[in-house]
Order: sequence, then structure tokens, then C-alpha cells
Amino acid sequence: MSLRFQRLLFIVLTLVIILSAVLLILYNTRENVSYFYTPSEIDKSNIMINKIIRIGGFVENNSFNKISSSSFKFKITDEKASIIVTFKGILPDLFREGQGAVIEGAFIDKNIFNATNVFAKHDENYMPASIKEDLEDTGYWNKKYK
Amino acid sequence: MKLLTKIIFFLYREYKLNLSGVQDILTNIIFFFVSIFIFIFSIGPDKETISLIGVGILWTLLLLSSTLSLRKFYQDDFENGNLLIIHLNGFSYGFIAILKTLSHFIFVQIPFLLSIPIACILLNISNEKLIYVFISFTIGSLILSCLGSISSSMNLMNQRNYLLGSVIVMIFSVPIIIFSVGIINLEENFNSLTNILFGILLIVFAINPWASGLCLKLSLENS
Amino acid sequence: MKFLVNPSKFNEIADYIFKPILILSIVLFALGLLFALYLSPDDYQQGSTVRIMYVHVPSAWLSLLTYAIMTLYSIAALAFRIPFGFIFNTAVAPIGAVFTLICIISGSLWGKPMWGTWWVWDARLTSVAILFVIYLIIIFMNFSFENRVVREKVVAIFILVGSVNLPIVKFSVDWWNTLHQPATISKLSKPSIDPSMMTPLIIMTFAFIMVGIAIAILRIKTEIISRKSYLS
Amino acid sequence: MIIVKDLSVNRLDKKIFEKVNLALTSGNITILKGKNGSGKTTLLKAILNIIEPSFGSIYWKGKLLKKNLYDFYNHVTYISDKNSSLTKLTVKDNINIWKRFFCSNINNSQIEIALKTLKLENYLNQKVGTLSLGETKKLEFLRLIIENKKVWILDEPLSNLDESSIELMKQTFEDHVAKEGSIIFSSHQNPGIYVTEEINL
Repeated sequence: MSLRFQRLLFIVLTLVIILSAVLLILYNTRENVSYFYTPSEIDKSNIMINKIIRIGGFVENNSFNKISSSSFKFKITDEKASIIVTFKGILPDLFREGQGAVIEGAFIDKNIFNATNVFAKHDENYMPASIKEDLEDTGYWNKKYK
Repeated sequence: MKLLTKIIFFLYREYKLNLSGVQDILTNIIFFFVSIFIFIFSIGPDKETISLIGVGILWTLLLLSSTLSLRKFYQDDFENGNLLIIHLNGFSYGFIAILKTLSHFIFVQIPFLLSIPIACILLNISNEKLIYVFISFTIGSLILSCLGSISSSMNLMNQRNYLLGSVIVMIFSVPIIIFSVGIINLEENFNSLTNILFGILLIVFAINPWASGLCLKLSLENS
Repeated sequence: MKFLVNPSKFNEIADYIFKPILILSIVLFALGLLFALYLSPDDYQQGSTVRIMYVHVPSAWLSLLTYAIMTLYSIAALAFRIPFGFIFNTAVAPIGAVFTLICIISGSLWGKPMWGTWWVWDARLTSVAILFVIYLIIIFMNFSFENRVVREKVVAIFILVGSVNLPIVKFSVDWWNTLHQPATISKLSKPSIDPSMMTPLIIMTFAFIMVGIAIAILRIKTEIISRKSYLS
Repeated sequence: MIIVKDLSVNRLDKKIFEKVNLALTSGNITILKGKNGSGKTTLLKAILNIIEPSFGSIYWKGKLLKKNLYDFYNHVTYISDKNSSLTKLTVKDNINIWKRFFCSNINNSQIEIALKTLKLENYLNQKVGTLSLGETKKLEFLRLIIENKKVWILDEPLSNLDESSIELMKQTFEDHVAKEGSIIFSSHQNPGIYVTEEINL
């Protein structure tokens, strides 16, 4: 085997290894490196009480209740399942019904999730406020724009 | 056949070298345990908390203690000209890097792996988790060996800033820590997370001979 | 295109285009700021905070672009023995680091009112932080080797090894659940941003590119002068 | 066997030497002479393909050295000016490691004879770190015997040696040349060794 052929062999070998490794990683990461879980991903029968996790989804319409000036109760949903959340503290600007949010905290019992932090999740749509009103007036407002 | 004997006696040579410097390895392990003690004392006696963050502590300390010995990875052999002699004995630079990584794993990381069960007892990690800890640490320390080879070969000619090598290893080991701590905390995802770690191992393993080999060549050329 | 690989050709072209680029960058910046601060509308959800985007997004793009170009030059320098690649890497790394820093700072200024936090450890933010550290390591490496040849080549190798981070930064929002929103403009389909907001974004991006090029020209020229003793 | 043609080396863009020509056939001893920093070590390393020459080419057995690298390495022993024996191990361990690592076909009695002539037989169980400078140097030369290869490339072999040892080296060189071996070595002093070719850098 000449040196050049050996070198070529090693290059091909390296590329094959890297390619297979990338495929292996991509195939497996999709569901694993999550900053948060969605409500339907949480196994209702096997809830770990007091274990700190993050849940991401939308704030369900008509579920937001103000209990006192700094204490709130709402539902997080991903249209398949929903979770009741209680929170004490200051909500971010973007937080509103129908808007995406990520909450950090723990289940205090089987059904109620006590949030310690609430982050509002913004989507990739940018639109002037005036246009939104126009769209709503004419009925073209796409529900997907949350 | 000749190549195989050469490889075996390369490892024999490494074994002899590490045996004569066994106190270095033991000091590393003592550092590992003393840091565990310090962590336990600084957190307080709450067993729940300790077992909650135990795996994270274990990983951080493994990373720190294995970066401690990084400077010795190639430095000794480089300075006394042995690297050159090994190369002249028919090993290409990349192959030297692979063998050195292997010997670092065998003689430096495996003693750590063997001391993990004791560390688990100290940190209150349950027996069922021990197997997950062990698997993730085996793959993880192989990755650390490869990264260590890359960073220490890069810093062979670096006379001013030794810490840079450790920083390089640490910044590239962030994903390893994310996934391997995930393995232990999310047992239901064991398979896919192990596959991811294995994939990372394959990538660094494939990059290692090229990057380290090139750096070794550079350093020998300009020493 | 020879001026992209040849120092003396680069000097010629750079002298020729430096002033136009400087003027262009000032004009574009003024125009961009005018659009971004006064002429563009408020967002329907974010209100005025959306204007941070006009700094955040261009700097984020440019931090990635700079690294990508550095990777290309490293390959050129190592594989095809083009020494200009080393000059480029040494000169441009701090620019990339500054863009990344601007991106991180403006991002967290936006995140506090919008998300409700300065910083979270999701995949996008973590990988950008790693990118920043990689830039810093490149800069420090440029200071810590005695031997110039070794330094240049080791830095180039390190840039190549660190380039695995680039796709992670870019695609982290698509591959994983992150708090950070997915890309607005990279899609082939119609971007989900209104034209009235797109214009200032594009102007600002070009302004940033021009400023980047202007600084890069200055730095590369200094680098070439400092090596004049051996560049023929 | 080795032919060096018009070799020039620049390092850090400084010219180190220019247009060196050299031919080494079996049974030859070549000496490289020159002041400190004249590039003796650099030339030796360039011949070993560790440093890439800027211009010129090196041939081994009629082929370009680069294409025939590992065959060349199978026939060459290089001894640098550094002490490459492992200082933490004993002399005996060092010899054992070398013997096996280089797949040497030398048997123990030959090594014992060599040890005796080098006057190292009393230090077998001592650690190399405790030996004196000249003794470690002599231990290095033991590698020449162990590796048992045709071409010897030696960097400053005569420094730190006393007169009787230099005499010994002379003898060894002559023996090696008589066995059709060839030697190239560098020196800054006049060694008084019979050489067939002299190159001044």
C-alpha cells in the first residue's frame, strides 16, 4: 500500500465515522435535548411530585384568573392536554392568553403545578400593531399567529 | 505482526512509565475524593440535596481532575525527544495520538472509573443508578481522553498560558455533561442518550488523530 | 478575486475601496437607525421592544458569518498553504467576538421584558455562549505562543475543530425545544415578518456588514504591515 | 543511499542554509561542521523528514524520501542531543523497553558486551536520573547497538564525552562502517575521527 492510498483510506474512514456519528446523534436528539416538556409529554400516571421541571405550551384561552395582585392561576395547553398552574410573582410583558409560555416549577400534587418562574415564549412572527387590527377587522386574522 | 508487537510494547512502555509515576495518579484520585468531601461539607448534611446534585458534582470533579493531568499528556515525551523516536520507529503522528489517547484512558481514567462506586456511596447515589453512572462515565471519559489529546497537543509549544488547554477541554465537554447527566436523571431515555454520547465519542475519536497529529507534527517541526 | 488571497493585491484593493465603504457604512447606519427608531411601526405584541431586534439579529448573523469565513480561510491556509488565511484569522477574530458580545447583550436586554429573564440555558443561548468563549480562546491563543508559525497553524486547527459549534448554533432552534424563537427569515417561503419591519432589518444588516468590513480592512492592513519583514 | 539535492530551509522566514548537496552511500561517514546556529540539527531533521525543506529534494534508494518514508525509517537510527531515556526507570528497564519496542534481533550477550565496553554494567539497577551526564549519553549510544540499523544519524554525539569514550566512539564508528553501514553526524569541534566527507554549513 502506498502512503497516498493509505492516506486516502484514512480520510474516507474518518468521513464515514463522522457521518454515521452525526446521523446517530441527529436521529436520537430530536426528543431529548428539550429545554422544556409539552403538557402532553408529561405522563399523568407517573408524576414526580416536587421534582423541578419545565413545561412549555400556550396559555389556554379563558383560563387566566387573577387571585390577588401578584398571584395567578392559569392553564398551559398544547391542544392535546392541559395543566393547571399557579404562580406568585411578576409576569413578563408578553404573557397573555393564547401566547406561548415556558414555566419552571414542580407539581405540588397530581393536578396542580406550582410555577416558580414564568417565561413568555415569543414566536417568529413580527407584525405592526396597526396591521393586526386591520386583519382582525377584515376577518383575515390567522389563528396560528397566536 | 511487527506492528502489533510494536503497539503492545508501546503500551508496555506506557505502563512502566505510569507505574513509576503511580503517585501522580494516586494524587489525582485523592484530589477527586478530597473535593467530594469539600462539596459535601459545603452543602451541608442534607442527604436529599446531596443525592439530588450528586451526579453533577461527580461529573464536574471528574472533568477537573482529569484536566489536572493534561499537561503531562505529551509534554514529557515531547521534551525528552521520545515522541520523535516513536515516530521514527514507524508510527505516523495520528497513530501516536490514538495510542497515547488509549494509554491515557487505560492508565489515568480507569483508576477514576474504579473509584466511582466509592464516590457514589459518599454522595448517596442509589445502587440502581450506579450502572447508568458507570456507563455514562466510561463513554464520557473516553471522550475526555480524546479532547485532552487534542488540547494538550495544541498547547505543546504554548509557553505562557498553560490554563488554555484546560479551558479548551472544558468548553468542548459542555455537551457531554448535558447528555451524560441526562442519562442518569432520565432513565427512560437511557438508550437514545447513550447513543448520542456514543455519537459524540465517534466524532471526537475521528477528529483526534487528524487534529492531534497535525499539532504534534507542527510542534516537532518547530521545536 | 485574487485580492482575497494575496496580501499585496489586498492592500491595493483595500486602499481603493476603504473610503467608499466607510461613507456607505455611515450613511447606512444613519438611515438604518432612522428607520429602526422612528419610521418602523411597533410590534403588535412586543411594542417598542421590537426595535432591539434591529441590532440583535444583524450582529447574530454576522457573528456566525465571521466564524464561517474564518473556517473557510483556515481550510485554505492549512490545505492550500495560503498564508493570507492566517492573517485574516488573526485580524478578524476580535471583530467576531465583539459581534457575538453585542448579540448576547442586546438579546438579554430584549429577554428581560419579553421572556421575563435575562438569561436561560436553552440550546440556542448556550451554544451562542460557547461560540463567544471559542472566539475568546482564539484571541488568547494569538497571544500565548512564542513561535509564530506554530501559533498560526494551531489557531487554524482550533478554528476548524470549533466549527462543529456553527451548525449547532444555527439549527438548535429547529432541532430542539428552546425558549428562543425559531428563525424568521431563513425559510425559503415568505418570511413571517412584515415588510415595514423587514426594511430596517435589512438596512441595519448591511450597515453592520459595512462596519465589519471597514474594521476588518483596517485590522488586516495592520497585520500585513506587522509582517512586512517576510511577506514578499 | 541518501542523496540530498539543493536543499534549502527557511524557518520563521529566515534563511537557515541554502543549496546543501550531500550523498551518503554505504560505508561512508559524513560530518557536518559549523558554528552554533548554523543549522546542523535542522539539516539532520530535514533529512529525517521532520522539517519540511523550502526547496530541494531528498532521495532514499533512488525514490523520493516522502514516498518511501517508512522504509527509510526502518533503516535509520536517530540520536538527538536530548536525553531520550526514561529518567524514572532503571537502566535495565530502559534497555528492555527499547529492545522490544524496536523489535530488535540482538541477543542479551551482545548487549552485555556493549554494556561492558561502555562501562555501564554496574549501573543496571540504578535509575537513569541518578546517572551522570556522560553516562546517560553513553546509554543513548546503546540504542545504536540495540536498533541495529544501517544508517546512523547523530546530533552532536561527542559533546559531554571524555577522551576514552571518544576513542570508544571512534572504534564503534569504524566497526559500523566496516559492516557497510553509513553514518552522518554533526559536531562543532574537530573530533579526529576519520571521515569520508565533510560539509561545512
